[in-house]
Amino acid sequence: MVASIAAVAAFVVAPSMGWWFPTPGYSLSPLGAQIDDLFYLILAITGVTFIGVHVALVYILWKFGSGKGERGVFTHGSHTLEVVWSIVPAGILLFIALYQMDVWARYRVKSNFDAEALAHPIAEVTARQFEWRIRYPAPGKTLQDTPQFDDLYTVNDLHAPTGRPVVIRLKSEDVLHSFYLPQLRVKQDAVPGLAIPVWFQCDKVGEWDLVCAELCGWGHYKMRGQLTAQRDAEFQKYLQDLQKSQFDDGVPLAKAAE
Amino acid sequence: MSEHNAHAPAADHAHEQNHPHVNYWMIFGILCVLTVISWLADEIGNKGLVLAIVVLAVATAKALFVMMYFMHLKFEGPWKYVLLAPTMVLALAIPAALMPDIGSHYYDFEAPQITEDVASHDGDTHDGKHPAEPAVKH
Amino acid sequence: MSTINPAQHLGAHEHGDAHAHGGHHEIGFVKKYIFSTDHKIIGIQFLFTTLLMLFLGGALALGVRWQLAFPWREMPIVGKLIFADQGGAIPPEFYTMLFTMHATVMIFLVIIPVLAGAFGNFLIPLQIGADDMAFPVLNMLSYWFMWPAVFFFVGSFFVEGGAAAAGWTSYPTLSANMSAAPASGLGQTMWLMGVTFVGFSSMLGSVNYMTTIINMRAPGMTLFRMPMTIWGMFITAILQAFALPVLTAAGFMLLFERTLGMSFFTPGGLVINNAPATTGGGQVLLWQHLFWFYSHPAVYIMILPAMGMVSDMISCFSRKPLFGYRPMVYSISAIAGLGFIVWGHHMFTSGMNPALGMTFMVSTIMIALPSAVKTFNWLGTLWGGNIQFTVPMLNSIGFVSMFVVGGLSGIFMAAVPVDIHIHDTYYIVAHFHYVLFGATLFGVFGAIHFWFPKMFGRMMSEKVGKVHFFLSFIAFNCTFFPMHMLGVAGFPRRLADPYHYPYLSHLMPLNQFITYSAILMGFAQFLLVGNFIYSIFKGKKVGRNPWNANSLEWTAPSPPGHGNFESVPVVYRGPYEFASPLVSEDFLLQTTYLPHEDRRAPQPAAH
Amino acid sequence: MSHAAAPAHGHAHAPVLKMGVPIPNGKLGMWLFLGTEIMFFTAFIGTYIVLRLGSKGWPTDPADTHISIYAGAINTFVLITSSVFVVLAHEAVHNGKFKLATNWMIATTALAFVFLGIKSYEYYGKISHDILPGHVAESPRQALDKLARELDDASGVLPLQSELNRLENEIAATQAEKALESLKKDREAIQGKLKELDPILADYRKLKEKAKYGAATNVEAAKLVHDIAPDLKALQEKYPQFNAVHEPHPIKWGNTFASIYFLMTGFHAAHVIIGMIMFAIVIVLGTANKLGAQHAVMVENFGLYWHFVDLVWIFLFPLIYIV
Ligand code: HEA
Ligand code: HEA
Ligand code: CUA
Ligand SMILES: [Cu+2]
Repeated sequence: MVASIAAVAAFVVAPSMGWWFPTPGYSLSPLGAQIDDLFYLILAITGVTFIGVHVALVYILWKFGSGKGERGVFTHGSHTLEVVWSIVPAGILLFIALYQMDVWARYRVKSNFDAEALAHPIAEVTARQFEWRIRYPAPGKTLQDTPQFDDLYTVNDLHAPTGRPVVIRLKSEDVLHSFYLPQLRVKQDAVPGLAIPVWFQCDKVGEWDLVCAELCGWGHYKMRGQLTAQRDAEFQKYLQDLQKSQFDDGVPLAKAAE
Repeated sequence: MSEHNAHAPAADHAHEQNHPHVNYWMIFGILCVLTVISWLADEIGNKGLVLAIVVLAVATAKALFVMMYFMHLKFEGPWKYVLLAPTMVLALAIPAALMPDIGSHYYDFEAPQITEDVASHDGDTHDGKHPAEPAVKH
Repeated sequence: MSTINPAQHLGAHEHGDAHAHGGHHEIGFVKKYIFSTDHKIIGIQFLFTTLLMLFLGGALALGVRWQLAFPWREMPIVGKLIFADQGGAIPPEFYTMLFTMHATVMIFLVIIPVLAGAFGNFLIPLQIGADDMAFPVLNMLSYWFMWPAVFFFVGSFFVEGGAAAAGWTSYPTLSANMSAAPASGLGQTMWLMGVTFVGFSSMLGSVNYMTTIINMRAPGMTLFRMPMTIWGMFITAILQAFALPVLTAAGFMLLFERTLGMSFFTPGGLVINNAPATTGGGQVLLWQHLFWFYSHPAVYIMILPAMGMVSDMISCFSRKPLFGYRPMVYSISAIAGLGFIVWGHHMFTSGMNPALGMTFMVSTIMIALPSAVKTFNWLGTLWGGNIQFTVPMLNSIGFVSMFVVGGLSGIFMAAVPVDIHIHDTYYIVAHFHYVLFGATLFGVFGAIHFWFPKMFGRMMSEKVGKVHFFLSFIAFNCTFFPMHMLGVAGFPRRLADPYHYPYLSHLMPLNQFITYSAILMGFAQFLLVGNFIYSIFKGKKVGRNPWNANSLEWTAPSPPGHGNFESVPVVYRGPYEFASPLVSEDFLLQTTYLPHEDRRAPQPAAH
Repeated sequence: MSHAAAPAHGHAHAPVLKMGVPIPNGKLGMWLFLGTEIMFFTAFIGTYIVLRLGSKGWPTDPADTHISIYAGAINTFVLITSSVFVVLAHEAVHNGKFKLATNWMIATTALAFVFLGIKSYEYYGKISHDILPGHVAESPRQALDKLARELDDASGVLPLQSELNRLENEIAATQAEKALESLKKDREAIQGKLKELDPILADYRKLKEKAKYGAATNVEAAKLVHDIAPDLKALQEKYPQFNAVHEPHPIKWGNTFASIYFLMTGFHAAHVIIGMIMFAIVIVLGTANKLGAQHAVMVENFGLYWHFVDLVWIFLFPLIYIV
């Protein structure tokens, strides 16, 4: 009733209050944009359903709840109506279900990944209580499954080049975590025992949030990282600087974290 | 369910209860033979899938005999289907649904049992496990 | 008690409960009210217990809300007492216990037992015309098995390390490893024991309900003459029977993993909390599959009985037959059936095989179909009725409205790509509070008011009930609707201090608003409890059928005596013959024999 | 099921208008309960199947698993036989031969004991080889570490050593003469004990050292696991206190194997025990001559339960022992 109007109103004002998709309000990645589009599509469908059902509800309550005390209509139902209101939603639902398969396949099915990016992951991200450990291959090399002596390490600080799909290898050392880039609409749990390739593409240079979105213990809330999206050249330079800072005295620090 | 008709006259009794006369010892014999078959299937040296299929088929056959005769399902009304069919479907569905995730792996599975295997498996064969003394007591 | 026994007539008393009848002996207080095997008493015991637990769970929720609105600030009233060393603020590890135990209490000690335990017990024999459950002693046990669970859950707060803190989903390896969190020692073990006990309780209950409903219906009570409540309970019992053992089994596995060193869910080689590498060869996703194999059907366990009760109330207060009785029955069954094959929608981002993800998405979305049928049939029932805005009716309308909101938000999450963004955010929290509180709990509030006269022979105050409804309804929406916005903004759940992330810091005022609403809603519940307790003693006395409803329980005395009915009821029609042209009143009891009615009804028993 | 409302015919007393299925509540309840039991074991068996398939190289060699198909087959036979006995007991109750029924029940219970006996023999085998969840070494390296650990435990030196350390600390800290005296006496006692151990210490340390540091790579460790066995044997022959030390024997996935083995057989055994309690009730009634026709449903239900226990075993036998 009143609540339903308020609900619709809330949706209308929400974006302007910042109660909407995380800043900047649209997705920074093409895939995320598709997710947003889907969201709006479903919002439209469910919005119409919601308003329809509630308008009907309010109208019925107003019309038949008038307290005139007329005897109710003696009917046990209508076969036609049942069929109609089974088929119509079924069609809509089936449409929703099939329409979005494609986005899902692009997001998750490995054979749809960019082959180049999949073959050369930019980094291995290992989650642990309560930090993200990041291992880059040395500049010009390919990331190996097992740590190499010239690998580069950082903590909570993931850098990635913009404008092209990149892949990270996601692992966990202890419990479940979840690799969540809200501005890019990317989320993937880090599962102990599995090495999961995650791809994303960030089109905007900047510093974005890396959130742990799966309860991983008391420090879950502070497991905060950062994604620095930079142009390819800068990214390469970043790796080189990193290498310099980690190996500058000529004595390799085999396993140091920063 | 033709056997159902055979008992229809008995239904008049106050203390009816399906009271079939089964030769339990014959069923027992069949079950024993089946057990021996699955044991033999192993003994002959079958391996892997063939063995699994044979022994599980035998087990299913045994289970059917026990349910039909010992548990008298053969003589019960159609409620048995209503009760058992969903259970069976679910019982098969769980392993089937777990298979793509647990029984096989879409992503790289990095258990130490596998990774260490790669590192240590040069020329070390399994049959050379007990060179000094054969496994005695098991 | 499936034959008509004239001797039953001896048991006819208006308030027969206290009196011995036939050859019965006077039973003592303990036997009668505490270790009772009478389904009505057991039902009422369940009702009291769950109401109590509602307050416990609510208090824990308010703790959660406090932290989210005023992080690290001293808790009012209780802060100094509990967290003296933290300056009265909630420490982060306690926050994780708070929401874990909030959900545990609400789900395992409130919603499931209030539906199946309280109303299932009270209503099943009454509505099918039986004198009691098939196995009264098992029934009593199923109530008393709840108490060890209460003991374990509540007691776990006082053990070293505190209560379980791995979420109500208890995902390993956080829950499997003893050193993964400060509280994953004894507290987590006790949590598992508690869940095992409620599991036993539900399992005993469900076998009992199924047997009773199948085998103890009164003469003439065919399956398609059963009230929707009974259908809801019946399907729920089936869900419990088939899904729960899997959770119990998984619970045992996790328990043994923690205590006996077994390994099912923990892969080897992990370094947890700097402790040496773990041994074993388990797989993490296995638990998630087994857990949700139960817990998704469980969410329907938590709503189908309420749907049934709401259908009864809506039909009764529309003074009109239920629209589409059979489609309603079929759609409940379809929800249950589909409910078994959608569990993977909780695991879309878990690292599940993407092909499974697609399958689960399709099945999940299709579950909206039977829900749609139900929703539209409720509207159809209201249409053309003579609607009476009693408290049960208001709550039932609230149920329908809130269920639609909660269900529609489910569609967003069922869409896998969208779920990638909103999974584990407050969007989910909004969704399930809408269906659990908004739908089920409002349904339960309605049911309490509706069947209260049958339980205690008195009415609850309509005025207070209305105030309670409107206050709760408004506060509820103010509390949980904004959570959708939070979710879209990427506000993760289970976060002790979300403002640690700068991109969330502007959401603090909205959270404070939510918290104020939650407090208001919490206090609104005192109206319910006050009304409830007051009315037990002081409510207006009523006769058998205060609402002019049709189903069998209204033909029994209020409250019904031991054995429920004075004589075995014989049923001639379905429970929704309101406004029937055959009679002049606008209701027609299931037991009224109309000689001219053309139905294949049994003749009235010759006695 | 919706047929039931047919008017009853020809009886003088009240019409029987029984709704539902034509079996007693108790039996219906038992069948429903068995349905839940099927799901319960399905979870275990399903877990076993998928974990096994997902684990590349499950231990199947009897030398690793100490599983004997003979024991399993005999136990299958035992359970099948007991199933026959139960059904005969039910038959006897039905025919009013209560004494006979009691005897069949006693025979069934005896077989249940036999089953548990064989089961415990198998468990004993596993325990004596330390094939227990969490105890199994899964790689040669782990096996050697475990050997070193067990040598330490068996030698009895470590507790003495730590007790000695404790005393030393205390002596250093104590001022009071009297207390010092007795502490010193304690120390002497312990030192004496350690001296007694002296002859074995050298041998044991050598072996332990070898186990701990003898292998640098996995390949060497695998080799050492074989090579060290005779040394251990020799040590054990010389000093019987080392008999508790297990021969190093890495089993890949051994912990999960052991977990699932004990889980499934353990829950099955628990069901056997519950069945035995049920039989005990019947036997007590029978020996007290209280068994009567009114117990027919009860005996039938107990029988159904027992057949279910048998059924579970029928599947566990091939799954655990053969495949
Ligand atoms: C009573 C409890 C209840 C009920 C009934 C439901 C009903 C549904 N739920 Fe919900 N759910 C929960 C309780 C419940 N849920 C809980 C507790 C969780 C979180 C657990 C946790 O993680 O802690 C959860 C989580 C959850 C998730 C996981 C989200 C995540 O973690 O990422 C998903 C995803 O698909 C989901 C979907 C659905 C769907 C599709 C329905 C459907 O059944 C809804 C169907 C109803 C309608 C759709 C409305 C009526 C229909 C119409 C008006 C017709 C027209 C409609 C259209 C044309 C669209 N639920
Ligand atoms: C039936 C289920 C149910 C119900 C009724 C509720 C009711 C409420 N829930 Fe929640 N909730 C869950 C089930 C439920 N919840 C689940 C399953 C989770 C997921 C947990 C997880 O992540 O694992 C959850 C999580 C959850 C969160 C997310 C925590 C997080 O992720 O960090 C929040 C946050 O706001 C919340 C709030 C509330 C509030 C404000 C209420 C209010 O409706 C409560 C209103 C209060 C009362 C009804 C009682 C009144 C009490 C008083 C006034 C105090 C007086 C006290 C005494 C006399 C002792 N709940
Ligand atoms: Cu890591 Cu949450
Ligand atoms: Cu679900």
